[in-house]
Amino acid sequence: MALALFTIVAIFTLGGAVGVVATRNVVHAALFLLLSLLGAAGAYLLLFAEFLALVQVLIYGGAVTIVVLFAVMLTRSSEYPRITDNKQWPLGLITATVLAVVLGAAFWLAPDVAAEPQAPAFTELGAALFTKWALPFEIASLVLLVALIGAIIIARTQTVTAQADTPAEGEG
Amino acid sequence: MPLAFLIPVFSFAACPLIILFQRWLPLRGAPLAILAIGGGFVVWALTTVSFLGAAPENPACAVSGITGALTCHFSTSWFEAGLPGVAATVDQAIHLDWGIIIDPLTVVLLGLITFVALGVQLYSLEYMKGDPRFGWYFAWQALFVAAMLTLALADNFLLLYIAWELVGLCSYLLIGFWFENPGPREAAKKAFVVTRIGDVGLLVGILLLWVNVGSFSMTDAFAAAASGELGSGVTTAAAILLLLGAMGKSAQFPFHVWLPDAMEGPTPVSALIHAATMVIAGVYLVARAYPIFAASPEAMMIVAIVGLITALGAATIALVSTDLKRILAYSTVSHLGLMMLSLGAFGWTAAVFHLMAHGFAKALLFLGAGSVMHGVGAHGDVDIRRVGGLRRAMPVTAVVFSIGALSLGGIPILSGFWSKDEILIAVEHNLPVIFIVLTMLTAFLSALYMARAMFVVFFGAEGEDSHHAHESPLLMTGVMSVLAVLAVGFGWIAFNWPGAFGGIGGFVFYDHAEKFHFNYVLGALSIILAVGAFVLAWLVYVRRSVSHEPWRVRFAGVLRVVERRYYVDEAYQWSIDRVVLTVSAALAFFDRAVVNDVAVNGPADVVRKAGVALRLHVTGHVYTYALAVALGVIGLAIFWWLRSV
Amino acid sequence: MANFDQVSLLLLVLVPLAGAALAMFLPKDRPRDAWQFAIFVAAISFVLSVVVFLRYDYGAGGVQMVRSYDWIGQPVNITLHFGLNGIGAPLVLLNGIVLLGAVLISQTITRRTRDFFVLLLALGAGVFGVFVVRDLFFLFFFYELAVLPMYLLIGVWGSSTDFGTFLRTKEYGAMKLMLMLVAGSILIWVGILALYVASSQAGDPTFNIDKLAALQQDGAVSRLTQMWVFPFFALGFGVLAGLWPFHTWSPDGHVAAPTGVSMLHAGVLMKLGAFGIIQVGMILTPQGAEVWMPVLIGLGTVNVIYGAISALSQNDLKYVIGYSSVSHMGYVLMGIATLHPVGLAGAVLQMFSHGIMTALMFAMVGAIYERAHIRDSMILNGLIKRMGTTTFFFAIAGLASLGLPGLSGFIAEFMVFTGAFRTYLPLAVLGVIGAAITAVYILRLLARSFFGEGDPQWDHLTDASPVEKGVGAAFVLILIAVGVWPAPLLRVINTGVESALAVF
Amino acid sequence: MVPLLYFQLLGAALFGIGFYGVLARRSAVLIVLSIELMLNAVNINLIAAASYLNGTGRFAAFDGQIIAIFVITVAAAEVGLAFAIILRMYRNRGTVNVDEINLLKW
Repeated sequence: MALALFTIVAIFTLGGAVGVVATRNVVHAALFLLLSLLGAAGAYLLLFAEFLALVQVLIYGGAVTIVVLFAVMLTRSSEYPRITDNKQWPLGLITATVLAVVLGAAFWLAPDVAAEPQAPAFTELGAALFTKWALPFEIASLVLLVALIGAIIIARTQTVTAQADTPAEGEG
Repeated sequence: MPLAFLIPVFSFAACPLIILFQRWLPLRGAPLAILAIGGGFVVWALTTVSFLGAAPENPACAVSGITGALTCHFSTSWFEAGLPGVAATVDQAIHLDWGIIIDPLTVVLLGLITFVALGVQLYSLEYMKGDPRFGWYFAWQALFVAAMLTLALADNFLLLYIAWELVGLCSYLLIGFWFENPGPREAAKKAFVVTRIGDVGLLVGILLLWVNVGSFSMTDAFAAAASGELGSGVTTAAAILLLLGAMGKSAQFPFHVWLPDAMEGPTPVSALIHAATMVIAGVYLVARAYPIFAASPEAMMIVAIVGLITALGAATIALVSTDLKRILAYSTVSHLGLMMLSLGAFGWTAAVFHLMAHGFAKALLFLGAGSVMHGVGAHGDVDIRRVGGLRRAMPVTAVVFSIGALSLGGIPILSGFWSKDEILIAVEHNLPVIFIVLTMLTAFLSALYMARAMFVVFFGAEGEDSHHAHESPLLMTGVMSVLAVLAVGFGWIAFNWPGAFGGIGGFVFYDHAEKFHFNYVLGALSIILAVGAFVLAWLVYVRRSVSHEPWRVRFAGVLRVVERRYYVDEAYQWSIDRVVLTVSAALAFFDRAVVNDVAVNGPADVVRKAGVALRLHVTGHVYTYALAVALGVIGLAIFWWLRSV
Repeated sequence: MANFDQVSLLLLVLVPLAGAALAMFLPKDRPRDAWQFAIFVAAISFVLSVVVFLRYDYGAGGVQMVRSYDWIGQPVNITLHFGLNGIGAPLVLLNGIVLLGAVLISQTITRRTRDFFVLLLALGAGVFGVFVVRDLFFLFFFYELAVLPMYLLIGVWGSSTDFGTFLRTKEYGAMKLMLMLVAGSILIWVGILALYVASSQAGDPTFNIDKLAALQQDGAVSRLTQMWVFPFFALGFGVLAGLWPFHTWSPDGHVAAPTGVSMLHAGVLMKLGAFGIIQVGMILTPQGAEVWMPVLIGLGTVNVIYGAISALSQNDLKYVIGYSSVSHMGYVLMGIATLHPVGLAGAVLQMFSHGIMTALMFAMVGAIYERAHIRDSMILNGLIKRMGTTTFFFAIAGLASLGLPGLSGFIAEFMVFTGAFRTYLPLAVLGVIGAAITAVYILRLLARSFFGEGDPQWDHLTDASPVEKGVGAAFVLILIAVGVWPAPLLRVINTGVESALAVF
Repeated sequence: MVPLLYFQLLGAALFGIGFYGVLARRSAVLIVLSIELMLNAVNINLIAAASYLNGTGRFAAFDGQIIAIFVITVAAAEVGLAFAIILRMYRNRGTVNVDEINLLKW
């Protein structure tokens, strides 16, 4: 029974991934990404990591996909429909498969674990988050803050200091 | 006696003084030079007196077993090189010192040099008057005389070599004295280079002797050579190498090309250097190092052959050349050949005697030529065809020149006859018959060209240039007449005069005193040849009754070859232009193109090209970098995996 | 005076170095002051070098005025160890003289004068250092200090000449000189490390020359190591000494360098290489030296003949002197390679005398170039009319270089031939022939450019300035003095030779 | 009963596909999406390993999940910044196509 569920989840995840990578249309790619992320959430459920699945769906499913769609709209340029792969794709395919095979081999050759998946009590997770992992937690918040400000500054439309930003003609 | 080293020192001191204080010295320093050489002459006279008189008691003097002559030896240490505080052995160190040797040969030679140099310098006062570099002329004259005297006095080969080179330098400076025009410049360079080639042989010879004998001193070398300790191979090699040096300086056959060109220099220079003193350095070297030559018969034969070839060849060229100074130059070469021949024929006394006689006579002839030039006003060279019948315009010069010519021609009772006669005796006595025949021919030819020169210039028909000729001033004619007296009277010292003095043979000899004896057959024969030559020349050039046209036509080919000086000059020039310059140009190109561009710039270019090739991987596309990252990761993964397994 | 001996060698290196450092603070816009300050420093170091030379007691010989300052402690133990031996003393004197001469001659440097003198004094300090230091690490340190400023000196103040068929810019000259010398120094560094490793295997790792020599003596350094270490030293130092295949940097460097720099370069820097071969190659790896010496003397003879013949057909005055330096360094290499006391003494004397005569020649050519702005001997003609004194000094230097007796060149060359004759007779004969060829190209040069009939276009030339005349006269006096009375110099060299050859 | 290996292989496959996306896609937007895939692959592996190895004490389950949370945080920040850069790139160069952005070309 669990194996069946696993295969469904695997199909969803990998199918979504292949979709992202293979579609001609950017919007389809974004939607395929959503599909793949939900597949991953399913996998978390199989591993009894319900909170993670929820977080996954909430953040990835919601926020990240929306941002992607925004980006697609803002950078809508004429050649979207004709997106093709760059001329290096055969080499990329080979390298990616070799990489995957190497990773798989590593896992394959690692000593097998016979244990069953167990779910930790949710309370332990909460406690650990604020005791053992308190410092990384604070740093994570800092990362988010920096990313926030950075994104704003970089993507700001040139209203106030238009001259300063564009590179002066001389410097070329 | 020990003060003999002062003779060269006076002139050595005079030279820098003149160079530095030219402007403030009277007559720009000329009297200083003359004073120095005069002092040298006085000291020479004193040395001779004390040498003849109280020499045997002097501790420094002893009768040398090899040369059989009384030799006095004085030396002071100069410097040591190699391991300090060690005796001078071939493997440890060399000890060099300044030493002088006084024996009959030196005394006689010093006399000749100081006397002729004094005469020439007095003569030059008049001849060089008004020359812009008057002071420099006397500076170089003083340096030359000093170097020549040191050469005559040197007791070790190294000091001899040093003086040898300095003499070469002075001849370079004096030949090229008027360096503005190209003629003297090229002649000076040619003289220095050709003698320098000879000096290579000399230096190698000296070093060869040092390697085998262990020291540079001549006495040790002679002892080793005479006692056979040196081994015949080394002795012959050393003798031939020394001969090579002598041939360079005394203008023997392959190296004679520079002497005729040396006439570009002022005439008093030619008189002093290229007649009386410098050119005899080679003969002096062979005479001084005679024990080495005597120890190897092959070397003696080579010396004789070289001497004969030079004498005969130069005599023929002298006969056909038209410029007065060139004739005298070739005659000098020819007479030097005779001296070498006599040395090769064990005629040591004869060679030294002829050296003296020729020195005085040739100096006289050159000064005569100078006075002709001075009188006619042709500063360059004097073409004898254009200058004829000068006896009326320049009576004293004519008389004096003729005496010189007659003496060298071998007319009896003059000094030339006696010394040439001695040589004939030596050659006839010790060398195969072919030598004596060719020597007789040379004697005849030398009489002929001397007569030709004399008659054409002074007694023949008037030439174009001889109209406004005028007699030279008293100073010049005075010096010439003194030399003329010597040219006449000098020969008589050969006889065994009553009293202790046993003729030249008794004083200057090699390992046994030779009493003078007159070989009547040879004497008569040489008189006939000489007088015949003069009569023939008189008929051809003065009376014009016998013409040499038919001979000139029949032997046209031979004549052209002789006129072109056997193409020796052209051969040298060709070898220089074709061989030496092309080789050096090729080498310079090789150096720049191969060693520099290929071997040195080559690696630099390879590095640069590699840099250009490696640069291409920066394509600017993000994905190529991602690919590179991926390959790196895969590589590392595999590498660690292999290490861990 | 005893404590002066202690500190004299340190002072010898410190004075020019401190002078270079202080010169940086001079005002930039007053070249005269920079020049005068440099003269002041050079004069002090000259006096010091003379005092050191005189204080060297040739009776006792060996290494004197020893003083060492510890630098890095136990595991590496590098000490700044000063000591002067018989071979170093005359070269210290040579450097004092040539440095003072070069600074005086550089009166005509107007652009960035201050920086020029900073580099020149640093170079002088480096050369002093190499001659007096007894520690391999610091020998290499001062060697680099002597070589690196050359790049800037030639690159900035040099002169480019277009020879029609090929172009020699100053950058090319500087770059080539620098790269080849640094490549050479890498070889030396490999050698030094090999010795260091050998000494550490033998118990006490050290860079000190005396300790290494002692170690070598009691067999600690195996014959095989010495066999392969010596070529590294010979080639590494040989590049700087102008050894045949690696000589091309020297003529090109000369052509591009300004006068003062090429005086120091040919006068002293090339001697560094030869000194290195003796000090490091022969003393520390004697068995290796014995095996490789035939190769070195062969190359030395090639140097002599090759330099002389290619100088014959050079047109540019500086190229002729450059190739003649290569030829004369050939004599030095031959002298060293004979391993014969007289030959080696001849080599050291040749280093001294060639240093003086080349410096004099470059000074005079510099004077000519300063006025005529051309060095092509085919075009220059009749210089004696306008530049009498310069011609006189150049002629004396030329005659010294062709080995005229009475000048120092002859004594040195003669001793080298004597030594070479004892060991390798045919090569010595080739050397003598090389001397004859030298006479040819020197006289051709004198006849063509100096004694010609005088071309109207050179009538504007003025004779050498009083400073140049002074330096010229001093150098000529030295050449004549050493030529006539070499004993004072040779006494010191003989002790150096004795200690150098004691090992064989 | 699904062994841990399957999840790990799933993660590896997802990572490979994501990586291919980065190498092969021309549009910068899609490259960012592919990076998201790779990050998810990492998460799957993390959580799978954590839950399977929970008892062995070395790697408690919640540790894995907390790290996963941090990965997600970073991913979110990264997406934000990535698209800001892409926006700026679009404004300057008028295209998002990675092929045409090669100012750093040799």
